[in-house]
Amino acid sequence: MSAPLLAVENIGRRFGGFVALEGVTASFASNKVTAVIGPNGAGKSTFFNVLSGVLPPSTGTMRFKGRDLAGTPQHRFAHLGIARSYQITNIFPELSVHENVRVAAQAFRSRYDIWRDRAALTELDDKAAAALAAVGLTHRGSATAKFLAHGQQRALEIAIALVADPELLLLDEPTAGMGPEETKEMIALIEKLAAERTILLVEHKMKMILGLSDRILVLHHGRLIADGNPQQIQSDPEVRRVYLGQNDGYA
Amino acid sequence: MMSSKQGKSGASRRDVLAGLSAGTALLAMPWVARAQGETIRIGFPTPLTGPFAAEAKDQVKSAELAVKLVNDKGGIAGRKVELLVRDDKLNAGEAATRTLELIEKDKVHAVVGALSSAVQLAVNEVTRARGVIYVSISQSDTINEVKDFSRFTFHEALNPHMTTAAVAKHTFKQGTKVAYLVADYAYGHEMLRGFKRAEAALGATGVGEILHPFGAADYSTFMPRLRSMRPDILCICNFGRDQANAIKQAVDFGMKQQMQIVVPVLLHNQRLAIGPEAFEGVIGGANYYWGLEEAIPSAKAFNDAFRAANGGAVPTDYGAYGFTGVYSLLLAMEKAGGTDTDKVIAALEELQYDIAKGPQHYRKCDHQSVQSVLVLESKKKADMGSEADFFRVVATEPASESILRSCSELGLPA
Amino acid sequence: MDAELIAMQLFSGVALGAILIMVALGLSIIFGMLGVVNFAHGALFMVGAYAGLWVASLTGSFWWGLLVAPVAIGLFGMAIERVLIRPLYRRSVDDPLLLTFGLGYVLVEAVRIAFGSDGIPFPTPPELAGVADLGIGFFPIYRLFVVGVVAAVLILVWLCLEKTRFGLIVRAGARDPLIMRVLGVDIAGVWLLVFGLGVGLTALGGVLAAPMRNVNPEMGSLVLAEAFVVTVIGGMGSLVGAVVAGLLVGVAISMTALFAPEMATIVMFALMALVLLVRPQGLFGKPGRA
Amino acid sequence: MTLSAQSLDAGPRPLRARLAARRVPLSILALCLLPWILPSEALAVNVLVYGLVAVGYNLLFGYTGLLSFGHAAFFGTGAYVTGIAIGRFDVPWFAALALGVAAGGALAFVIGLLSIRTRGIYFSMVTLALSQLVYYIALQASSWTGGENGLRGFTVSELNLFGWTVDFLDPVKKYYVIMVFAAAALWFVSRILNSPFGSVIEAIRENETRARACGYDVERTKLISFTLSGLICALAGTLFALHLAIVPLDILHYHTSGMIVMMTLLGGAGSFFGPFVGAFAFLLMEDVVSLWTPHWQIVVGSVFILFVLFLPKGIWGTLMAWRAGR
Repeated sequence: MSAPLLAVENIGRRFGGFVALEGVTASFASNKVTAVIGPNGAGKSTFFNVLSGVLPPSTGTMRFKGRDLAGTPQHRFAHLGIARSYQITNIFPELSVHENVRVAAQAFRSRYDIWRDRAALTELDDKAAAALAAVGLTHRGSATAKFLAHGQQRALEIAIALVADPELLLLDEPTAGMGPEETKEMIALIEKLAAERTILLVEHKMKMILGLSDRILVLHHGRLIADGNPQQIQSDPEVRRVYLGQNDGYA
Repeated sequence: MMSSKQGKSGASRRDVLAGLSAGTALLAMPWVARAQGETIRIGFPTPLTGPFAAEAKDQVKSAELAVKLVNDKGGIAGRKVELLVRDDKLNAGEAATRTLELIEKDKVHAVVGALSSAVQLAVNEVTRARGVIYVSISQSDTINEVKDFSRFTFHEALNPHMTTAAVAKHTFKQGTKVAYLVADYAYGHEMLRGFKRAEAALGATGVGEILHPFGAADYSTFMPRLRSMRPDILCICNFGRDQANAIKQAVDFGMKQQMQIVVPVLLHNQRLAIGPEAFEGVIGGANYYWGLEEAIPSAKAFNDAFRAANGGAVPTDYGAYGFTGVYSLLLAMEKAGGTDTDKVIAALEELQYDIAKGPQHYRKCDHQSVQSVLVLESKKKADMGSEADFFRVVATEPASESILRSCSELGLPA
Repeated sequence: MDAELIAMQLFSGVALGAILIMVALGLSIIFGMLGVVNFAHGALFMVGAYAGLWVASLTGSFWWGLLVAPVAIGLFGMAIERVLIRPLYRRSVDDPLLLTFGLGYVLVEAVRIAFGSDGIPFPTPPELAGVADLGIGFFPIYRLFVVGVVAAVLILVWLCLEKTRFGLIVRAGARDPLIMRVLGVDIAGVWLLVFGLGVGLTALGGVLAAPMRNVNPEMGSLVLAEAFVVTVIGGMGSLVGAVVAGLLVGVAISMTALFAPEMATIVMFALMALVLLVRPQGLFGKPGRA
Repeated sequence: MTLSAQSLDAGPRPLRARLAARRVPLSILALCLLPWILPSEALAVNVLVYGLVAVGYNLLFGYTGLLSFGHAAFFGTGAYVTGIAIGRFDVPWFAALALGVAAGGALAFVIGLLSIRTRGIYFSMVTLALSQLVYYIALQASSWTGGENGLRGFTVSELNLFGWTVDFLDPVKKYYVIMVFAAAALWFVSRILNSPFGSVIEAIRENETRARACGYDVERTKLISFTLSGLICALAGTLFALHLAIVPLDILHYHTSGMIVMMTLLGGAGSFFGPFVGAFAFLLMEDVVSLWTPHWQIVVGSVFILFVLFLPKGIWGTLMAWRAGR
């Protein structure tokens, strides 16, 4: 096993008196797909928000490619090579699809330049086109983003994350609200992406997770209760207890 | 904006349309020289909107009366006089814009008006730069001073210095203890300065001054301290709404039982707005009160003309400025035989007039109108003879340069 | 400076704060629940004063004005919510703010048309005229009455929020608007009531202030600025914050009036700037709402 | 929130795209005609000045999505500093102008620094409070600002630059001189909107969370936008001071901020031409209505309410949407 891309040690997060995440230790190797599962309120979103810099952890350390992330503001994460998508579609609704991706690409090229003509940065158009092609949205480039179908918006969101060429891609329920057909396409897309980069995803669709993931983390009440490959997780008694006890049909 | 005339009821649609086309014509030919015999146009910026709208409307009525009287007599050298009323919204920037329009577009021959120190100074600045005659009709000491002096500007209104001098003369005595509640802005400071000077001259004793923020709504927090000063007289040096609220709250705190309340200026419309109870017994100065008609024939004539034109209503203090300001200017134009600026200025400097309140003239050095100052006391409700019978005339301080600051003190050559 | 004077000054600060609390509380309730910053709040304060005046002059009794006007203006507030503000809930949070800003203009001018641009006398009710000796100094009986009324209203509002189903919903909703949907509460109805309550409170403030300050169309303008300061210091949406900050601002003004009176207005804004620097969400505000 | 002209370049809306491409020359052409359309030059200069404030404000409100209620502070500071520089220190007019812009920009930077930490409604409140603080400071510092009386005594009757002399009391000449500065500012704003930075602020307006996740320092970008916006407003303030030769204290009051917001929204926030259209419509409406009735505020307020309710894109935005929809 190569040196981990991301290593978190004993991280926790509190909101006032409420402990959302506690003592999670894990490391993630390159080019693997890891799924994070757990019942509602297990701390999955908090975990993702900590990993993507939205929330600084209350305790613990995070290292990305050996670099300590303590005190790193959220916007630096994209520059380090960590990009994410959101559970609820999170795009630039009034911009065109192409612009959505282009402006994301621009973050690595020009952020405060007020003199140049933005159209002059033609390489951004190429990058945007490539990212759109990767998610199969080339034909919708000129459409206004808010008019896309739901599945296409999810794909656009991944394109926005992808154009950063991240080494670590965090996908928060990429298939949320999708029909079976769209889900299938999304799975294919994730498999394609997984060939080149490390992916961490939160999902509820168990069948999809089992088919897709190299490794599964299970969170419950903010704690990591299991960590292993799909077979191990499926047979883990603690996980079974949690899911059957919940009886919410996730398993 | 447009060159139509705005009357008290506002311009009709036709006026506006006529104004529009006139405006267009004007725009098309701005260079056309104006023939002799054209109408004499007097610009009149006044705050038709805002807290002094009532005073402004009175000013317009009085100014229109002055114009009417002159036109009825055949105008000036055969030329009709027209009053161009503009709403300055009690905002100096708005007033400056309206004045620019009046000068640049309507080509007025003179400007009269403004009802606040700030607005008046703004109009003064615009007219001074463009050599247009301006008769100011709002109280200010600043405008008399050399920094804002304009040889084109004449001050028909009283100024705080003379008002406070007159009021103090008839209220302060040797050994009187005086406390001051002062609005913290130029006008308030000017009034305080005037009272302090009179205080020293009359042998009274100042027991304390409290500055309050300009435009404050609540004065309760100043009352305990004012009371603890144990004055004989409480001088409330502010204006308009501030004055009304301060008096009302002083009364609520029972101050009136222990001290005499004195203000520099008693306003007819504020007394109306606050009611007789709060104002009862309050003493203050004024440029005009309709009750003057018993003693002064010109006041009687003015009142009668005003009543005839306005359904029996009597003119008010600030309203009267509209009349005296416009009328004195028109008298000077008559003497000058037209609107030639230098001739009108010379005529104004020489003018002796008695048109509403006894003899007046403009002092040569600062163009301040030397005039009488009334000292009034607000009547008890039971003593009011009629609806508008608000005040008793305590004294009339006759017109005299002795209650003005000297020319050299103002930084002006005598 | 003697202790009696300082005590007296403190007390006038509290009395001054009482009116601020009335206005700020309404502003804060509306914001906390609806997320609407009501820029017409000052104008509604003024409209409340005029309504009180009008009712009092019709009935010949201040008490009817005090009773009827806040209710009537509260109902008027509900009409405003229903007709003007409700269509904006799905839009940007800025839209209700902008709309109420325009509404303030309209209300002020409407009152000018109806009652004239001059002030109108509103004498202190004869039963409450005069001054009382508090031992530390004399204080107008009417102002003592105002403090009493505000205290009573605060207790009523508190009871209503703590002990009734309506209050439960409001408190839950202020914490998390989503909860209401989950609970299946008629949100529209609750919001309507909350807006009416907030407006009614400021109208009550207006009626109470009228005999102290007289009535004029511009009386709401300064009050609005003061109420903003109070709610921001207290934390927008926090009811306890509105009360504490109202008293704090009242006392700060009265103490400044003692030592540097001309700074009495500026101190309010300086206090606010200070609080915002140290604690942007206000003393009792929740950071998440900011 | 309306779309920017820029973001629709790719869309099938030729008129809009054509206008967008030539927006600076088109604006200048319209401005050249302004004094011949409006009833007076003084009003035309006011439209110019307020239009420019609205343009500056629009950069923040329309394009960055921040509702500031404190822009009167920058407008006023520009005016005051220019007036003080000329009246008290005899600074040449163009240097005074530069000082005014710099001072307004510096104040915007400071107020921005303090207010950008807050979000949403709080941002509006904080900017309002801080600008009121500036108002009260100007009221108190009357030896510098003239206090309530306003600042006076800096009338510029003629402009001298490189041997050229312009009679600044001539209303037409004054208009065109001021227009040159306004046009330069418009070009500058167009430049900003066309730049990569323009993309960033639009992205932040559209979705702040996403923009941050994309790697943009949202706070810093907002601060730059806030400062740029303040600079433009300060320039408008300096021109206001030169135009009227007085600075009224009211210029700093939050009512002025409110007026700027109303103009911007009326014309169309987030569109290049909108703010000028808004200033034009607002001032003309105020002017015409106040000739009919002293109760002009009820008309202006009602029109504003109707716009918020039914035409949130403003005059220009609605016009464009209507053209596009046909």
